[in-house]
Amino acid sequence: MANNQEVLVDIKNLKQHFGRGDHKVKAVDGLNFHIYRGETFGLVGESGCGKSTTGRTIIRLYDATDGEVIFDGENVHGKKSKADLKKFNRKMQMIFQDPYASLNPRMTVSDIIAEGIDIHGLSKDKKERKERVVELLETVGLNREHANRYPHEFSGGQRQRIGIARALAVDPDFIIADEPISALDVSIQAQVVNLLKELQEEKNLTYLFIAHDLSMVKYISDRIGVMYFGKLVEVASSEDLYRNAFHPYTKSLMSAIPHPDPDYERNRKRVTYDVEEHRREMDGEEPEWREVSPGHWVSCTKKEYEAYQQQLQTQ
Amino acid sequence: MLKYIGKRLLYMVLTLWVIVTVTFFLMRAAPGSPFSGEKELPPAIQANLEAYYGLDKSLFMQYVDYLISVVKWDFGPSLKYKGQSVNDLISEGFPVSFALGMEAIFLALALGVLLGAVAALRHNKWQDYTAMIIAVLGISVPSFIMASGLQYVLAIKWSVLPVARWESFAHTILPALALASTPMAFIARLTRSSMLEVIGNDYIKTAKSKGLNSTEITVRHTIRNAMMPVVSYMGPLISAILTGSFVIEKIFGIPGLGMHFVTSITNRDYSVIMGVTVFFSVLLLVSILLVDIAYSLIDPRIKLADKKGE
Amino acid sequence: MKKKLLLFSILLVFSVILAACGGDDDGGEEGTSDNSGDNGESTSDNGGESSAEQVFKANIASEPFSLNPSLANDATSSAVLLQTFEGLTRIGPEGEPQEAMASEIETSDDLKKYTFTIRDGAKWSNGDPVTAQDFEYAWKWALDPNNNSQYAYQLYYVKNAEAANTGEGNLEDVGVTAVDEKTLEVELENPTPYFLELTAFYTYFPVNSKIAKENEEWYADAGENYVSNGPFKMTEWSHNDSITLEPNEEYWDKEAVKLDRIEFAMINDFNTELNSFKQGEFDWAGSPFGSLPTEAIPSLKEDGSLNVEPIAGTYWYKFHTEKEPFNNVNIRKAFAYSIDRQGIVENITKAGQVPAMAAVPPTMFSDNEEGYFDAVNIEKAKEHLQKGIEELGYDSVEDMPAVTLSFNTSESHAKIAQAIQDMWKENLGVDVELSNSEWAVYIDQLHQGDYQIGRMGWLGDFNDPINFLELYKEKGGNNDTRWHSEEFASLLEESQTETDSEKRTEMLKEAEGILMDEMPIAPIYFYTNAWVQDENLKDVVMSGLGDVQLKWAHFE
Amino acid sequence: MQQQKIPKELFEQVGGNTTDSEKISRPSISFWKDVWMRFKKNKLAMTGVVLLVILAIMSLVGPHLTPYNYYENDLMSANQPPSGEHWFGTDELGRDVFTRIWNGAQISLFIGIAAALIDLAIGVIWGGLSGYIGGRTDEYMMRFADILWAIPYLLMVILLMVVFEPGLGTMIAAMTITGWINMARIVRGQVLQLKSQEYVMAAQTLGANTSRIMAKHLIPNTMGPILITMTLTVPNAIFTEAFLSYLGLGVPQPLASWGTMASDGVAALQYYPWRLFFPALFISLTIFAFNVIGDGLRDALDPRLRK
Amino acid sequence: MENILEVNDLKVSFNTFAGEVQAVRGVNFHVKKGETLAIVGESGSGKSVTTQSIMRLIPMPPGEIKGGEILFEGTDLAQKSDKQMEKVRGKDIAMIFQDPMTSLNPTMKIGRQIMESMIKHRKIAKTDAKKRAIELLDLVGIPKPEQRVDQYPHEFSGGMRQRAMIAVALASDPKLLIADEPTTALDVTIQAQILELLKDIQKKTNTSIIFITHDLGVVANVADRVAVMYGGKIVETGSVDEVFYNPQHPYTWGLLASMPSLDAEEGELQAIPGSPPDLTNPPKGDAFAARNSYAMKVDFEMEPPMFKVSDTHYAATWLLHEDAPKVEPPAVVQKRIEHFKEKAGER
Repeated sequence: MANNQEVLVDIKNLKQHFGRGDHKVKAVDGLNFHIYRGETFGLVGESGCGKSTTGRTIIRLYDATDGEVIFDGENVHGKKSKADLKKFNRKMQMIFQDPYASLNPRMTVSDIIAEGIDIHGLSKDKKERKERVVELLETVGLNREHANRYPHEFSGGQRQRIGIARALAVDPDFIIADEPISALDVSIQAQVVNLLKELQEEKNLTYLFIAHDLSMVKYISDRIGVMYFGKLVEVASSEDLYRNAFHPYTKSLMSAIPHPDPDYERNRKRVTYDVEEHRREMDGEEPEWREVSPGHWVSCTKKEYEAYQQQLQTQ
Repeated sequence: MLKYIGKRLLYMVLTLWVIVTVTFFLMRAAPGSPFSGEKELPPAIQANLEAYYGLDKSLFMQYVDYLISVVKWDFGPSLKYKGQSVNDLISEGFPVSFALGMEAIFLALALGVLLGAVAALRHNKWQDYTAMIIAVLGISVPSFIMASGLQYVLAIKWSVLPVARWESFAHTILPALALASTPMAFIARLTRSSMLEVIGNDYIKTAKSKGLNSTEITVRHTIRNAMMPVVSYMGPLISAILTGSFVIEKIFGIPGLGMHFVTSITNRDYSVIMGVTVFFSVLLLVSILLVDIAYSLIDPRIKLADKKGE
Repeated sequence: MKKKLLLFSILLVFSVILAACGGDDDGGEEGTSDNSGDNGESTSDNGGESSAEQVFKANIASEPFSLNPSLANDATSSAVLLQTFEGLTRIGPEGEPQEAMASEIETSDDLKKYTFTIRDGAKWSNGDPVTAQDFEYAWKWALDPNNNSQYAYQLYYVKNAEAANTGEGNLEDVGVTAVDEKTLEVELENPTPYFLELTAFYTYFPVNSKIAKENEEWYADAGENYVSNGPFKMTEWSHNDSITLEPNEEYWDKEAVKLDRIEFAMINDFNTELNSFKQGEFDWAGSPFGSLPTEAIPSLKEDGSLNVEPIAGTYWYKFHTEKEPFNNVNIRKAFAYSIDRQGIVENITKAGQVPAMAAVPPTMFSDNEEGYFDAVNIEKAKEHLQKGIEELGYDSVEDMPAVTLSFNTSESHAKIAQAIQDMWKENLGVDVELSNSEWAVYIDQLHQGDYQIGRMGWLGDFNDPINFLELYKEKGGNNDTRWHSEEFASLLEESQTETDSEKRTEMLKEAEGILMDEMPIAPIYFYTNAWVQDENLKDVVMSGLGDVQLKWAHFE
Repeated sequence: MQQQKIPKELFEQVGGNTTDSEKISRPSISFWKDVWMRFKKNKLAMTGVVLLVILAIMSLVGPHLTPYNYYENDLMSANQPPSGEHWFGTDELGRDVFTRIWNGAQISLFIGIAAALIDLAIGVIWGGLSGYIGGRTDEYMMRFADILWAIPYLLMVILLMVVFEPGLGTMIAAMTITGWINMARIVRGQVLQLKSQEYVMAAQTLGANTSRIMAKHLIPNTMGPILITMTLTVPNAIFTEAFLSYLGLGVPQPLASWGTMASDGVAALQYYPWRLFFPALFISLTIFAFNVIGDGLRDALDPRLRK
Repeated sequence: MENILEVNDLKVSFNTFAGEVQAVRGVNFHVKKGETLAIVGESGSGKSVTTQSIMRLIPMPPGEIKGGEILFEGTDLAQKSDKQMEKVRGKDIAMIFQDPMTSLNPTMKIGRQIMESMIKHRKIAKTDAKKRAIELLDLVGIPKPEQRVDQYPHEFSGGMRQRAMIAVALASDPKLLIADEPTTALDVTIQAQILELLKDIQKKTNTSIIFITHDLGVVANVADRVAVMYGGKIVETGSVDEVFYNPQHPYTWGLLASMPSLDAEEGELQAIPGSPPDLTNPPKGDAFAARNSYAMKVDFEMEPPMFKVSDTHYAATWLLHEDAPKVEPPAVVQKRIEHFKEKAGER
């Protein structure tokens, strides 16, 4: 169903290794996935699995060790001129996790939001700049009175919205949202998620939504990739993933999510995932990236693949 | 660990080389010669003297000779003190400077930590203010004033301690105190701020929630963690105490190495300048290394090998 | 971790103990220092209590550069060597040279040849006899250019000495010969009327040739190898800290020696020195061993404890006579005459210094207390200034080139310089800049002529006016003023060969007159020794040069 | 439960008022205003500020309050104790200590501030670049500083003073030769910490270049530690100046600096104590003032104390 | 069952530059022996301040207990001196903090950190204490406890540290365990393990637990009873079923409606608009009023009292007033209420 959609971001064999020699950390180790224009791709996994590094590498905050990021037909990581890079900076933007660390405490909200405008020279004069800032503030549910205040005067949710306004200032096509809600209170999370959804519809944005909270990811994403230690283990549409998670790690992740439902919780059975055991079961065979059902990819051995197929048929 | 120390030693050698080079050329750039006096020497004698001490060679050759002597750890004869080798001067002066320095470091640490701890534990109370005013005073009074003042009050006015010389333990108290006053004040302030920081940490809350009283918390949890900045100050401290000892040695007539450090320069006693500099530098570098090792012992999180560039 | 905590608590405990110990010690010290404290106030206690305690303690400020008389070149070394060694002659209590190692001295008629007979019973501290060879060895050793003696020029009066020292002649030709063990013949370049003063100077001291030949560095430390022939021998030398002398049992005149021990400390801080003296740690504070802090002098004067003795030394300013405006004699005079010397010695130096209106100290020319001009004469100075300005073709004082007064970094020089700077401004209306540099740099600048007015002083090496005048004999060399006068030079030249001492004095006076008329230097004051000492210390002999001999010293 | 009578019309549904809840009632306080408010409450630090202001004013006004100047001698009235005529007494040349103290204040404060500013310039650039560029460059730059740090300071200063003409310029050069290292280290440490902050990343993703990131993001956020370091550099320089004066390497005569006055005065301690007392007092007061201001700033800037 | 802890009308304030922050504005709750009370609320709602006041861990100044009593086994902790509190802390009441990375002393071996309170309160010998520490590490599921006991915190992973922290808290068998967001900093899988561990331990030791969290999922998992806090007050309290299936306060509705559920059909999340109130100037009336789409005029005028819903269930909203109009809760909540009714029917 997704095949006829246009691929906006294509990630090919992306690798990001830090350090040298003995201290080498393979934060991201050979990722392959693509994001269609207009969709939300969720990336989940526990902390340290490399999901944030993935996001930062895609937007070139880090230079990739290996692999390609093809954005709108162009390789982001090829050598580029400053002008090209600037153009690219406008198309791809990022929303950060920590609403306290992501806003420069010494700048006013209007300067923060207008930073992109200033860098790219998007306004003719002060007046236009100001109008644009107010417009953006209103887009994210704040108002002009907030423009001259400093970040510390805002609550977490408000700050996160300011961060969104900053990203929107340059009219990007693609936004990487790096755990944008995990530092927020539950009541505020929904606000931000709703805002992101609204904006997506309004501006035809594409999202890479990185999170560890599977329930929210499932809610917002069209497709989800599950990461484990620098590698993707499963990619599927959210519905599919929820219904037919194949990889044992995905299963354990799903089973661990607590639900605001006491009856459910009383009966919840947690599945645990033991890498060692899983490896033993693989019998030395290296898992490969296989499409178990259309659009549903799992990193598995041949044996597992067959078992998954069987599982599908019995349903 | 061994590999790390090896690497550090390599850097030390490099550093030392830079120091030797800089000092050598700076020293030779300074006008004046070790043999100048009111009466100019006959040129023949001057030439002879220069030849004797190798000063007639090209500057570069002298530099090479010097590097060789550093490697051999033989700094040659003093140009001014006839018949004495630089190695002799160092081996005679250093034990005194070392004893004085150790006593001062000990005083600075003991009193500084005590003051700082009291100030932190009684934050914003009168004890805090008193301790900090003492500390700021320690920093505010230059050592030569402090030394003269202490000597005047304790030795001359009250006659409770000897005026000068390096003879008995009683003789060491005043100079050590004068030498320790500034570092003591630094340590007190360092301890205070680092204790305050540690006190704000969650694990202190944990300790409190265990029902430990404030003494137990301080002794078991706060001090050790608060000591890290103090430990890392030890490197500069040693340097401060070594270089600061000149004034103290002069005022109290102590036959230490600090005197040579300054007088050799005014004497243009090239071999002594170089020898003492190299010696002090090695001492300093080794103590910095030791401090780093001590640091890793106190803080189990720090593994020496992991420390890069910082 | 337990250990480290333990360590820390030990540290804390120690600090407490230390504090306690400190207290204890204070207590103990109080007891002892009570005694010595009293002694400091009224030293009679010390002497009275133990009249047998003949220990002299003083501060010599710094480590002597060398205690080998052939290598020594500084006052500190001299202060020690004068006690441990003895030359052919010694300056006696009356200030005249008297026989010492030599028991007989014969002089040739032309005053160019001396024959010394070494005293019977002259021995080294290790019992070896002192021989004529020891003198010959020592002098020739010092003159040997390979031995790098910086004071070898003191021996240049001996025939061929200069040639040998500068490598132009041969050591064998030097006019000093040990005829036999007891007889030393010395030939001189010129009749040198003050030669017997010189033989009391340390460069002329003998060295035990047996030991020196065997052990090159015999003089580096106290011990078996360090032998001397004077009233005292060195028993301990703790470098940079102290030197201990004890009576030399082998000394020929040991009966005259009363002190049981001399202890020299090396404290390079004169306030500390005086304070230690007040606490009874020293029996002497001030010149020539150490120095008195200027600030302390008025109070010492007041309580009557200050001793002042004029010595052979002059503090002067040199003019660079080839640099404008000091190439003009009137300008030089204007600057020299406008200095209020009385004001300086009374208010700044304070230690009884004598205003100097001449180059040679009154210890040598007694009428030099008056000098050649007034201590200050602003009228005359202004006249000369005006004249000088006209001669140089300036319109006014402002038109004169900028003048800088250089001096080597030292508190006392700085004070005098500032005072004189102010006087020149006040009296002449000339703005003078001050420039101080560290001694080694300063002396270099002076020698290279890189100055306009420079501070310098001269302390006589031996008791003869020539010592002060010959500094300006030749252009260049040691004469940084670049001033030259044929007349002056030839007068000095002639005086060298003049055997009649009165005539010679005339000549030298005449020469000094020329110097003061041309004024390449502006004398400021004559030095004095100022010191305080234990009241019971007697018979310390201070020569006109300011040297101190402790041979006869004792406590009553 | 006791229910009060409540008028029925109050139970009319009106819904929430979101704009109200977004309203920030507190007045907007910029960062520095906030710091200042906190700083103002610190009595000790404010004492320091007042002291400094008085010292600064007096350094300008003080010399004109007396009929004397700093260089003119009056040998007849040398070493006089404080009196109505000479408020702080006179020195060995009969110069008025009061006048010299305030002339000295100009010089000492100038040396201190100049040294601090030079340290600031070099330190911020060096440390900022080192931290921001990172990697090998960082390592080399810091290694250089380490080596400079390890050279015995006194030796370098003395040699410098000997090689170059003594004077204010040399003095300041001697202060800064290693003085900037501390600043560089602090700035570098801060920059290292800040450059991984998300707002810096945000600027990077927006395409900001290095200079913009340095100027807009890194340096402003390092201002706190920079200021604190500066308040400690000034007294350090004054202190060092005094020390160098003691070694005879102070400013040339007859200029007065507190350092030269104090080192002259040390010798007079037992006889004319005012000659040491006043310069020592003002050195100490100044260092004290800067230190308490530094401490106060540190507290005022402490993010943990702000909310 | 008897109440082990009773908090009555607790008021806590902080004095800041901007003025007095009334962090806790009259809170009432109790904890029974062996039960778990979950206090849920967003940051700034006063939940942490409340529990830290029980332990008297809030820094004073700037903190200040303005009023109320904290009755622990009948005695008022608010009146105790610091010395007396030391005997309560760790022994009777223990605490687990949110961030296991910072709440353990980095330079002290884990074993010693566990032993400390035992030695202090139980006065047992060191060797015994160490044995017990190993047992505790075993109990909280740390493998190879004999080795681990001599390691430093940095050698533990995040989850392991939180387990160690629990062992520290359990060391002297406290009667009440306060867990202040103990799983917030952890990954979901680890969170699940820790929650299981806590429940397990409670079963074994019959300890009472106050569990603070903002995650309703976690509450549903661990709590016997729930207290919902908003703006420094408890707005609804009841058994876990009552609060989750029969919520009365619009804030509770909002919380439940703003959470997506895995099985629910897609649809707009019902976000609570606006931002939490500024407690320097607490709004007049109901603090939630401004964000409450069901707000009535009275909400802006008067503070609602606690209305009783059942013996165990109370809520502070004017909607429960007899004069209030009947309103329709959000759809998600309606579904829950239906479920509640079914359950009641079954019973």
